[in-house]
Amino acid sequence: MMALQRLFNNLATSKLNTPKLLSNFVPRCSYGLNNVGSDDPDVEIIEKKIVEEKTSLAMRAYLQRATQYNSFMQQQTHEYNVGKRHLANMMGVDPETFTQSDIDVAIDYLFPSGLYDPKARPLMKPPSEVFPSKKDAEFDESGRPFHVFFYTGKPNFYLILHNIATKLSELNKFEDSLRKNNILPDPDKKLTSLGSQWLSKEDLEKLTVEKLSDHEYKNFVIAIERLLKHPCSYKYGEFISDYQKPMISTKAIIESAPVEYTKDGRAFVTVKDCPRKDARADVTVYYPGTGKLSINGKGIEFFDDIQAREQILFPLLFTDMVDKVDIHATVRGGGVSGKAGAIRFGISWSLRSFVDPETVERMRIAGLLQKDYRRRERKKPGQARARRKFTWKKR
Amino acid sequence: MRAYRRLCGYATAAVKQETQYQIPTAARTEKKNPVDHDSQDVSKFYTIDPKTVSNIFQTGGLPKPFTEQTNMFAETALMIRQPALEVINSLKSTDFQKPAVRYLLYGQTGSGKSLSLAHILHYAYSSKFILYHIPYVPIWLKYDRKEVNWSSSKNGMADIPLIAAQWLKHFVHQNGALLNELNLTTSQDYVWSQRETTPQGTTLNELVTHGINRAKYACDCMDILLNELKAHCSNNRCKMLVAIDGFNAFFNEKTDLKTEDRVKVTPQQITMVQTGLSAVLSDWNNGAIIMVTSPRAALNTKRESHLPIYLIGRQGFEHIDPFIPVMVPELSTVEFNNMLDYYEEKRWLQKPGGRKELEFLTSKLPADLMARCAPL
Amino acid sequence: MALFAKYLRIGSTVKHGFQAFPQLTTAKYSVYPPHFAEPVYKKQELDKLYESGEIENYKLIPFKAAKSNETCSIFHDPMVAKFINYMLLKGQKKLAREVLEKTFEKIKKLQLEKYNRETDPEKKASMIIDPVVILKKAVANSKPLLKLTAVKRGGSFYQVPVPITDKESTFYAMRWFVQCGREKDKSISFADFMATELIKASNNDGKVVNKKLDLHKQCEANRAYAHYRWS
Amino acid sequence: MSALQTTLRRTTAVLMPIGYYPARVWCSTRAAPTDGKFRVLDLKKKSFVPHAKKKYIKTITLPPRALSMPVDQEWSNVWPGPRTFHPATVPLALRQGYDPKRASPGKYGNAELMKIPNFLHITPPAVKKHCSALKQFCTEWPKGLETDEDCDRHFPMTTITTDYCHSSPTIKDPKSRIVTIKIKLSTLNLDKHARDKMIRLVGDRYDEESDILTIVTDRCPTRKQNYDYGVYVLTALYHESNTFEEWERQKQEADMEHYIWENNPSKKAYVTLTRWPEKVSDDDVKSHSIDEDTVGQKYKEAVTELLNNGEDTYTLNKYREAALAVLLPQTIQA
Repeated sequence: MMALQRLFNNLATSKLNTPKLLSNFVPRCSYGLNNVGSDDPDVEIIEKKIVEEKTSLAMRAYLQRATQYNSFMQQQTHEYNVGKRHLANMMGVDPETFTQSDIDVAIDYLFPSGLYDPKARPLMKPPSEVFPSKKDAEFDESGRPFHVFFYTGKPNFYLILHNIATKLSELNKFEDSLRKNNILPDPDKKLTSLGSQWLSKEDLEKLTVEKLSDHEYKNFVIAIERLLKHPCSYKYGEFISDYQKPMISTKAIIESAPVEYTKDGRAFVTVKDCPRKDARADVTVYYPGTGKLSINGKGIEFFDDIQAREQILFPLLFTDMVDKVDIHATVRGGGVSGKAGAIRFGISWSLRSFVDPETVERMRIAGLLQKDYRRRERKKPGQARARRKFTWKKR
Repeated sequence: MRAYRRLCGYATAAVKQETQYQIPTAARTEKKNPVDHDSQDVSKFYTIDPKTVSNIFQTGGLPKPFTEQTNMFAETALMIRQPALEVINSLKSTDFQKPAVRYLLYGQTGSGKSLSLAHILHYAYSSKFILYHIPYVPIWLKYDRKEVNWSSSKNGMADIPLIAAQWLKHFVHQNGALLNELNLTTSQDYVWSQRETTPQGTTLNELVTHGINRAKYACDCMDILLNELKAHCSNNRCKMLVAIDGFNAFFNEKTDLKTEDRVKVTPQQITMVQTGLSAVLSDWNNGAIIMVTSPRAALNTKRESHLPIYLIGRQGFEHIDPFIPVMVPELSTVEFNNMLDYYEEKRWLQKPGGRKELEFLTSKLPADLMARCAPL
Repeated sequence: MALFAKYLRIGSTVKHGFQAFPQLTTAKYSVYPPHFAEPVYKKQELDKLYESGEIENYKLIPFKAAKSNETCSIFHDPMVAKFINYMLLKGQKKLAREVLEKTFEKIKKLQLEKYNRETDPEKKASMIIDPVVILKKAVANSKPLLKLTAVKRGGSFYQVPVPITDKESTFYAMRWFVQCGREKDKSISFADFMATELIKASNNDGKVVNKKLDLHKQCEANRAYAHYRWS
Repeated sequence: MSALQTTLRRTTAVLMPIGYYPARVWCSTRAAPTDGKFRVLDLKKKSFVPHAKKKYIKTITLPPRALSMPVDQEWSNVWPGPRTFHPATVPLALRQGYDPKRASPGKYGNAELMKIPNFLHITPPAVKKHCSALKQFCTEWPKGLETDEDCDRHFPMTTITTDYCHSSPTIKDPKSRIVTIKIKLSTLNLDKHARDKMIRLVGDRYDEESDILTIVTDRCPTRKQNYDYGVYVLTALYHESNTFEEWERQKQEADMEHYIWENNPSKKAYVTLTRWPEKVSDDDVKSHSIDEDTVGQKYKEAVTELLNNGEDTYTLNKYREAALAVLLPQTIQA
């Protein structure tokens, strides 16, 4: 936006825009096209003139596109606002206090879709959320790019890499200067990547508004990881954290399920539809108990397979609750190990309510509280099985 | 050496543990004769001396895995359990003038019914009962390239002569000495064919020997033997214990057997089964009848429950009513611990400390426990 | 031989050590995102982590679910589980496990017979009956120190002795056991054959140990090619 | 190429069967083009003559009705009844569908929006309007039917039918013809025989636990017919179960709904046992009474319960106690 404003100012005063290419200044791109079709008539006239006189072909095409896009967005916004008033009227509510969340509720009521994916259901959203943003102009009216890295094709991405590299060399210098004075970089301040992960490829693409290849993304990760591992990396902690996001929170795992009580005062937790492969299990754990187990009305003999029995035992043994709880499970679908795995997950998931937080953490590390999403791999066409290829001989 | 230790750190750890860990010894009782066993001996082991074992069980009666285990441990040790003791106690106090009392042992697969029966058999053997013992009925009815013929004496019935002869051998092995001692004889003439007859007054041993030698008549011989024994018992000349393991197989819907003309045979059509069924009728006294029902003896499709009437059906119930059902439960905690003590004493269980796990995995069924401990 | 192996290892860049943090690139088809770590399902190992304070590193990392053949039972051993997996044919894990358990039973029977025959109390005490220990010992005894790889030099392939990682050598040893079991005479059962073979190997004898020695001999014979690893 | 050669060639060409030799040869004569253009021999007359382009007349359509709607209109007048979604009539900026690269499709030409049901005709103001219009026809709730129990007592039969809500303006779903009739069997006041016969007649339509008989009729095309048929079936069942047919006398032991100890071998076994060692005949068994025999009474009760209620730990234990008292009275005393 800044860049464009500047462009218009320059155009108005008929001066050539000379970006400070020599310095490290590169405008960090702002996303979305704004204010290209200005409302001010004077500006428009001058603009048109100069556009015709001096601007390059690319710039003219760009301006045309931008005006088109803006008017389109304006129209869409207008439609949305009118639609919102209509909807408020339909639902018999005051349109002034009608918010987006009210719209969502109303649409859900008027168009009850049974589609599984919420994304596929009908919606009414402001156009800014619906239409993807577009990149601003990257060059001036004479066709000269603003960005130093314009000719790399992916200026924003390479800017990031460039910044990482400069920071790294600065850190090296800094470290040298420290060592000259016989000071060692503070090991306590050292940054770690614990609890956070790098932005995913999609996130990075969104940030740069550029399409990246896998290879480029890998380069980015290698570069930023090298910066992180530098002993003095704490100097640029903020810069690094711009490209990090927190890891999947373990909070949901550690928070225990709500406890209910039977008539005789025993606590119990029910977990429904515990998944593993094709099996689904409903598990109820009663506490305190005496180690009774019932699976579909049978005891442990429900499973002939010793491995399946061991799986049922695993969480109980791990938490030392073998004879302290009663378990009631119903399981359907799947095979033997699937059934056992589903029950195992149900037991461990409900045991969280009856053990101390440290044990819950231990269970998490032991992999008891993670759903096992692995499924049978499909057979592929042109192959004998999932991975196996047909026998092939060259001659 | 150090390198080796590092390579199998587990081994040294185990060895170290063993030196610290005191290997327990199982609780045993010195009373070798089951007549002396009382409620104080429950959950303790007692050893049967090898000679008695070979006299009673050499030709059947002990489950195969158990026999293998006894061979390895070089002793036959049985745990004294409540159900067997209960039957033995009531046998001791039975009024033998009344008709023979029927007991039915039932319980889950692997809960120790056959070994309880073995204990009772040992008692009966040492109190000089004649044992009319069928080791395991399904063996008779399983397809095993057996010769099945139509019976010559009973119309529409089928004989399995070789199996019957085998059983007669088993009978002689168990009771030969006792029969000689009692000197029981036949009460009437039996005409097998034009040339072969057994005159009145022949000893039962001779009768059985004839059945063994002439396998064709073995099935009839079984029947006659039973009738003779029933009569002798009723006349107070001897005592008899009928013991049938896998009793519910008599009431199965079908067998795997076919006669030579490829006709399928139901259990009710087999003479030996009829003899077995008539053995459990209490139309005689001076004895007792013990039956064992087991889900494993039933057909594959009918093993949902271990309860007796489900297994023998209404017909079976009416055949043996009234009877005393005796439940053989899983091991109690004391029994379970003693059993594991025994295994550890015999070095069969190498890793101590997993008792809770074993209890959960096997639900304290002794046969399951035996199988689970085998690779540990 | 060990010296030779050491010599070869100088040039090797094989790194050992526990990787505490998840790798950047995971297995190609894994359903878990790359930052998921392998679970620590043994209680003793977890206790060790707590003692050393290493556990702090694990607090924020998500963990994969424990597999269906992993438990914290004292009877469970990762090496035995691995051996079962190597024995596996067509995914019949139940059968493979049964066969190995039968093998263990047989080992115990054989060792117990010896144990009962032994009269010297000292020897009796030092006798190993635990089949898992025997398996470990047998595998340790049959682990090769070197392996041969084909390297193309001047148009022809040379069998070049190369140092071997611990994991790989364990795999070699276990694979040899399974191979021997499959090549055996049909009249003996797999379990019986395996039992005798494992006991023999634990005493540094038997087919598998011979296989190892054969490999060593070949490496020794081809030591002239060793430099092909670098040049 | 000399003239001789050309002639030679021509003759050979003539001699060749037509269609075998390339047609090009015939053009290689020395005949010169007349108008300076190179004349091409067009044997198959396939040269393309472009047709005159069809002129499409753009039909003039009115702009969507939604554009001219005032925002404070009465919506229920615009959309009075159930109707498939129409983009020009609904003044909302609706979208449906998902595309990771582009914006989701709008309402025009979007078949997905037409597939899903809509409730545009029953917006909250519309519902209010309907209710106020219907209010004048409502009557008071009848007295004496305040609780569910009262309702059940006065109206023991429940009829269940289902109406289906569609996006289409019809309620003619094939499933709406199905009629379910539920009634508690106890409300029919049947005697012992009739009740047994009824249960045998209806089979699995009777639920023992809740004592409810359920009749589902779906064989007729309309709901009315199905309802009539259901009521007819219920009536027929009632009368049929109240009649006693001659063949019902032939009922045997296996047909009995309950186990009756006196008619069964269990009694014979018991009598034989008590009178041991004398032999008993069938008449003896019949005439034997156990009225004063507490052991026998208990035994009878246990056997009946065991066979009627099915075996479980409780009934088996009871039977065991009774059997012990019969077979081993001395141990019980001990």
